[in-house]
Amino acid sequence: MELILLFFIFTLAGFLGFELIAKVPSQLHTPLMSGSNAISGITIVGAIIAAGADDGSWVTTVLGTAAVTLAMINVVGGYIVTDRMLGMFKKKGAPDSAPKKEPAS
Amino acid sequence: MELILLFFIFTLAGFLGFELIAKVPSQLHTPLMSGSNAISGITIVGAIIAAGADDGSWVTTVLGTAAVTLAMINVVGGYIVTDRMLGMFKKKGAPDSAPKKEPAS
Amino acid sequence: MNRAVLINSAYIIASILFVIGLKMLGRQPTARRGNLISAGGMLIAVVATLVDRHVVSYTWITAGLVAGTVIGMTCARAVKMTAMPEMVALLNGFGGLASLLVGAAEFFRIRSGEVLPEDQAFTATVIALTILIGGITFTGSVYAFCKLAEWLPGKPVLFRGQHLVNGFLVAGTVAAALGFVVTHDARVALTAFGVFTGLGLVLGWTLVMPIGGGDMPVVISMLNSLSGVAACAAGFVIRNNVLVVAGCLVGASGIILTVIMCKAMNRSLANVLFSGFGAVAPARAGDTPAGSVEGELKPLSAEDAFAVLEAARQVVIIPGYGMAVAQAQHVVQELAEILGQNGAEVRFAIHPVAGRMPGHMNVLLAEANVPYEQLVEMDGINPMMSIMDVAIVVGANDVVNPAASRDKLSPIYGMPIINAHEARTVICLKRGKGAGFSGLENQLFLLPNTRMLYGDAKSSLQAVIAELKSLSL
Amino acid sequence: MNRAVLINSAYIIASILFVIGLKMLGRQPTARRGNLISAGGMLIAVVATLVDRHVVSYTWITAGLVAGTVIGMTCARAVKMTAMPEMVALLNGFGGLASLLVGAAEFFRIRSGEVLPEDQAFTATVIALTILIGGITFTGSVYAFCKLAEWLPGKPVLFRGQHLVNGFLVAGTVAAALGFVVTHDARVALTAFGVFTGLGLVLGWTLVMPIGGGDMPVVISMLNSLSGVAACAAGFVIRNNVLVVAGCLVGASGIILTVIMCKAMNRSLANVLFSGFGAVAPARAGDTPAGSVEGELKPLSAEDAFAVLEAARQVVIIPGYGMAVAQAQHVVQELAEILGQNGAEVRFAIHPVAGRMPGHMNVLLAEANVPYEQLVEMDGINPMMSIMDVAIVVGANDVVNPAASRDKLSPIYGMPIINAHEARTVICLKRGKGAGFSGLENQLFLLPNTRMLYGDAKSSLQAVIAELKSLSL
Ligand SMILES: NC(=O)c1ccc[n+]([C@@H]2O[C@H](COP(=O)([O-])OP(=O)(O)OC[C@H]3O[C@@H](n4cnc5c(N)ncnc54)[C@H](OP(=O)(O)O)[C@@H]3O)[C@@H](O)[C@H]2O)c1
Ligand SMILES: NC(=O)c1ccc[n+]([C@@H]2O[C@H](COP(=O)([O-])OP(=O)(O)OC[C@H]3O[C@@H](n4cnc5c(N)ncnc54)[C@H](OP(=O)(O)O)[C@@H]3O)[C@@H](O)[C@H]2O)c1
Repeated sequence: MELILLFFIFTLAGFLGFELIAKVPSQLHTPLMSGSNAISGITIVGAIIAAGADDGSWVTTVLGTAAVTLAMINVVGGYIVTDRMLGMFKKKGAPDSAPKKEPAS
Repeated sequence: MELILLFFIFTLAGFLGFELIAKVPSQLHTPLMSGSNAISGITIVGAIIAAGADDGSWVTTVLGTAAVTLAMINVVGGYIVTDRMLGMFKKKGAPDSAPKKEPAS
Repeated sequence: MNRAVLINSAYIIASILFVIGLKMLGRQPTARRGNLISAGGMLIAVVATLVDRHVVSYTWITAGLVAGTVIGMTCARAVKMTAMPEMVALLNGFGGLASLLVGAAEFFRIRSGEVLPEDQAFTATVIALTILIGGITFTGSVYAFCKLAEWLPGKPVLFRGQHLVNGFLVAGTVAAALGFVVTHDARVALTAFGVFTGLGLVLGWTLVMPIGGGDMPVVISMLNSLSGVAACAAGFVIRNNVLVVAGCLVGASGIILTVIMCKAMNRSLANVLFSGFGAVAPARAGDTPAGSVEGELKPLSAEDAFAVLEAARQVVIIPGYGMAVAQAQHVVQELAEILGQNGAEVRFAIHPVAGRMPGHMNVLLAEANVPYEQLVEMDGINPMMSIMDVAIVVGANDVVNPAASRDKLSPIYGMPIINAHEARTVICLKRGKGAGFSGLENQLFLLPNTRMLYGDAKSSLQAVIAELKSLSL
Repeated sequence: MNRAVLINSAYIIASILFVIGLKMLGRQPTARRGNLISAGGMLIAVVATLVDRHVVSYTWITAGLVAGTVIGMTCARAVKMTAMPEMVALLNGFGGLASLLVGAAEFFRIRSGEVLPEDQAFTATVIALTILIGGITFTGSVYAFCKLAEWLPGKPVLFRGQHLVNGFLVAGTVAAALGFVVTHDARVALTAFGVFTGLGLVLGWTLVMPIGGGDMPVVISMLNSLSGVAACAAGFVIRNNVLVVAGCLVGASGIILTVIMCKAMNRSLANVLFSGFGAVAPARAGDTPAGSVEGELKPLSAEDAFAVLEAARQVVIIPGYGMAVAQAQHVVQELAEILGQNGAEVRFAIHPVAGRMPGHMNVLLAEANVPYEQLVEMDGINPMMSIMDVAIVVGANDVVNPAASRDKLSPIYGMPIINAHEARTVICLKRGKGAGFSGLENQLFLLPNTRMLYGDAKSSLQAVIAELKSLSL
């Protein structure tokens, strides 16, 4: 039963993913890619469970620890890189709708 | 655990519902309302289970049977009404994008 | 186990079909197919449930299914196109009642059985929610049906202390539901169950009472969303995933649709539900408040109307609620055809909230076989309005009221309108001095270039057509 | 049970934050906040996992978390803005490898443990999928990284029978994975496991080989989607809902994003992945095929350019990949400022696929402090192009190639372009006769009103600026 519900969740999340990304302006493609890449670092959850498993052997601990490290690099690096990119856009004057602060020189 | 996954499903379906309905042209509001009303007749599933339950009493059977009848009216009526409404729009010439068949008199 | 997997796979497929169907319903070219797809999902869900291992006796189920199908089909086929909104309300009410009954059946099943469910408090909570929401949906929808079908007066029913009474009702319901959840005594539970079921049913009625007939489409959309929530709650009661998914989909999309509909009228949902909008209309329409309109009403006879129309090259017809009241759609279509044969270009300008339900005018004109190409949306017609020789306003009022764009104090200020006043000549068809849905005076009728053609829209138009025909013969 | 409820509630909240974050990331004004919200979701998920009852030893976890944080932070802070795409590729590769390791760890845990999982075949299948997809993501991303960082040549690597080799690799991988799923022999399982892990890693490499460096952003987006799928598969391995949701969200949205990116270049995904686009470029660029362009290249000196610019009132600067190569963004900004002081109105026209990643030009110009208001999108600038006195094309080629809109045989036919050729005078900066990414000749350079300013964009512009400065002093 649990498995079936997981499949249910899978299906709904898939549709949701499709619906969420529509009409994204092109200059946001790269940040969006990078931001969703950071989300895919969610595998860190699996890595932690593998590394700390109560019934694991040294093999699983080694593999798990490596996975934790790599996933953490992905997560931390991904979010920071995305934030830096988006910061670039924001810094000069505000975007479209927001009031423009910098004089157009 | 099962319950938690149901909540998960609930959350995702909610978001999906929000995302799906956006920018609907006004003349479709009524058919959309009627069509989603037909979907809410899904309670027929619960009604069937209640009416046919193996551990039910005569009370549950009566209540269940009434529920099956009412839900079925909702489902059948809802889909047919929606179809009739949408048929109205289609009958004369095709909509916006599709080729127009009727001469504009 | 194997059968459970099969059933649940079917449920997943049904859910996918609902999602796709709902998405397709939102776009004109795919809408009809979307409805069929969602119906297919429903069929799959029903069939899958029938093979459920817990379902043992089929006699009653079959009886219910057959009865429901026959009744549903008969009603849906017989109902007139113009009575669609009340039909949807009624069907929605049935759905809510069905959810209520499912909740009640589960309550009695648990009561009579030996085994208590795992999470007793949780199950009690969702049962209470199912019954409450189902009950409110049921009586609320029935009330809306009665108003729309004119079995009850459409005007908001307001009385002193109404909010107080509703407040007490809500408090009582919540208290009974809480008691139901926490008690361990079977007798107390039964009493509480009875109390909140009853109060919930009453609540549905009293909450819809102060809302005017014209706002019923919004109310129905709201109740539709609620019936989804009720189904969803029922899903938690019997731990059924497809109920949760489909119910929640309807609940969420219904809310969004309701908000969209309110926006088209430039009102908030709270304003629609609680303001008693339209109750004071007759009083306001009669007297002459500050910022009132000036000018005089210039009546027009059918012969004069004929003269004006005979010479017109560009004609726009703006239908409103009055056309629905007079059932004048067929005459309007005839007029358009004759004018077309006479060399004029005729368009129909459709305001998104003309009439009393979204798409009301579209449905009526479609019924009268007006070609789709002649229908122009508000945003399409407004830029062309100044080149129109004649605008014929057939029982529309609020949707052509210039106050909406000019007068900041007007309650409909901000609602986009069809700029009929920009046409060279405006002919307004109405029966008398009746106000529109919002109860406001309309300056359009007093403008120098406006002429009033009094009388029931249908008979007035028939007179004009008779004149036109006598000419062409 | 209580702890499980807590953890799973946290997972639900994390999923909600991911959904909201992803939604907000798609709109400019909310993008940055969206990223923070999604990071908050990740934090919640990680903390919730740490209190999981199955997690007993924290030493190694802490070590991993700290190491990962330090490395991730250092790299992300240190990397230059222009090296972002390769950084994303590398991070994505790490994510894929992490999923692979999670799958492997679970495999060894089951192997060493007594209890077999309920659905053995299912578990084996998802383990195989996790490892395969994770492996392909890893090596594919690393290869993309190497190409973008120019550790490997950017040109597509094509050889005879490449498709055959890939076919064999795929067949071998599938066979090994199938064996792994059906076998009951622990030794066979181990061998199969080793084989498909290895082959999966090789596959990632060979599949990306035939794709040119310029298409790497699309490939990275594709691999990003795959890393989501890998995480999702890992979620099925360990039956974890937040992994399934977040992974699937990334998988689905990644695919959509990839398709959107392909569309902006007017190519299909299959064309990007399998065509070896750009491999034949140098050959084609040199010779003169049928339908070739006619006219002559008219070189221009820096002094002449100065004269033209000095008199211009309306100037548009069209940056392209060449500006990134020359790192000329700062000089370009300086030029714009000087021209502005000289009384000209200067705009930057940004084509959606100028450069080698979406938003490439935006990022570079932002780095050089070009005010946001001066950036105009393609659709905004094209209608104004005919009033432009001068269009300065800084290392752009394909995105200003009129063949895209005129020549039906051109491989980039249908790609919308910036209509630089409509400006009164066009000054093109490039080093020589090099072709653009698509390898096509560009008729723009041969038009009567076009002048070529040869040389590295940065030094050419510095020369022009020196001239302008000498005047204003
Ligand atoms: N469409 C929706 O979804 C929806 C939903 C809720 C509320 N509303 C509201 O409803 C209003 C719709 O505006 P509307 O312009 O269509 O209608 P309206 O403002 O309600 O005006 C209808 C007009 O028709 C006239 N009329 C009634 N019966 C007639 C007959 N038999 N022959 C000729 N004239 C007749 C009335 O004047 P006499 O009495 O003098 O004849 C009245 O002035 C808007 O305020 C809108 O916000 C719409
Ligand atoms: N943005 C994306 O996401 C993306 C992704 C994948 C592919 N693409 C593709 O990339 C292309 C982008 O077009 P584009 O117009 O920006 O660039 P392009 O077509 O690649 O042309 C670049 C031009 O810059 C010149 N150049 C190179 N280095 C230079 C330097 N140091 N100084 C001066 N000029 C230099 C080159 O000519 P010389 O060699 O003669 O100097 C070349 O003509 C499109 O075809 C697009 O489809 C874009």
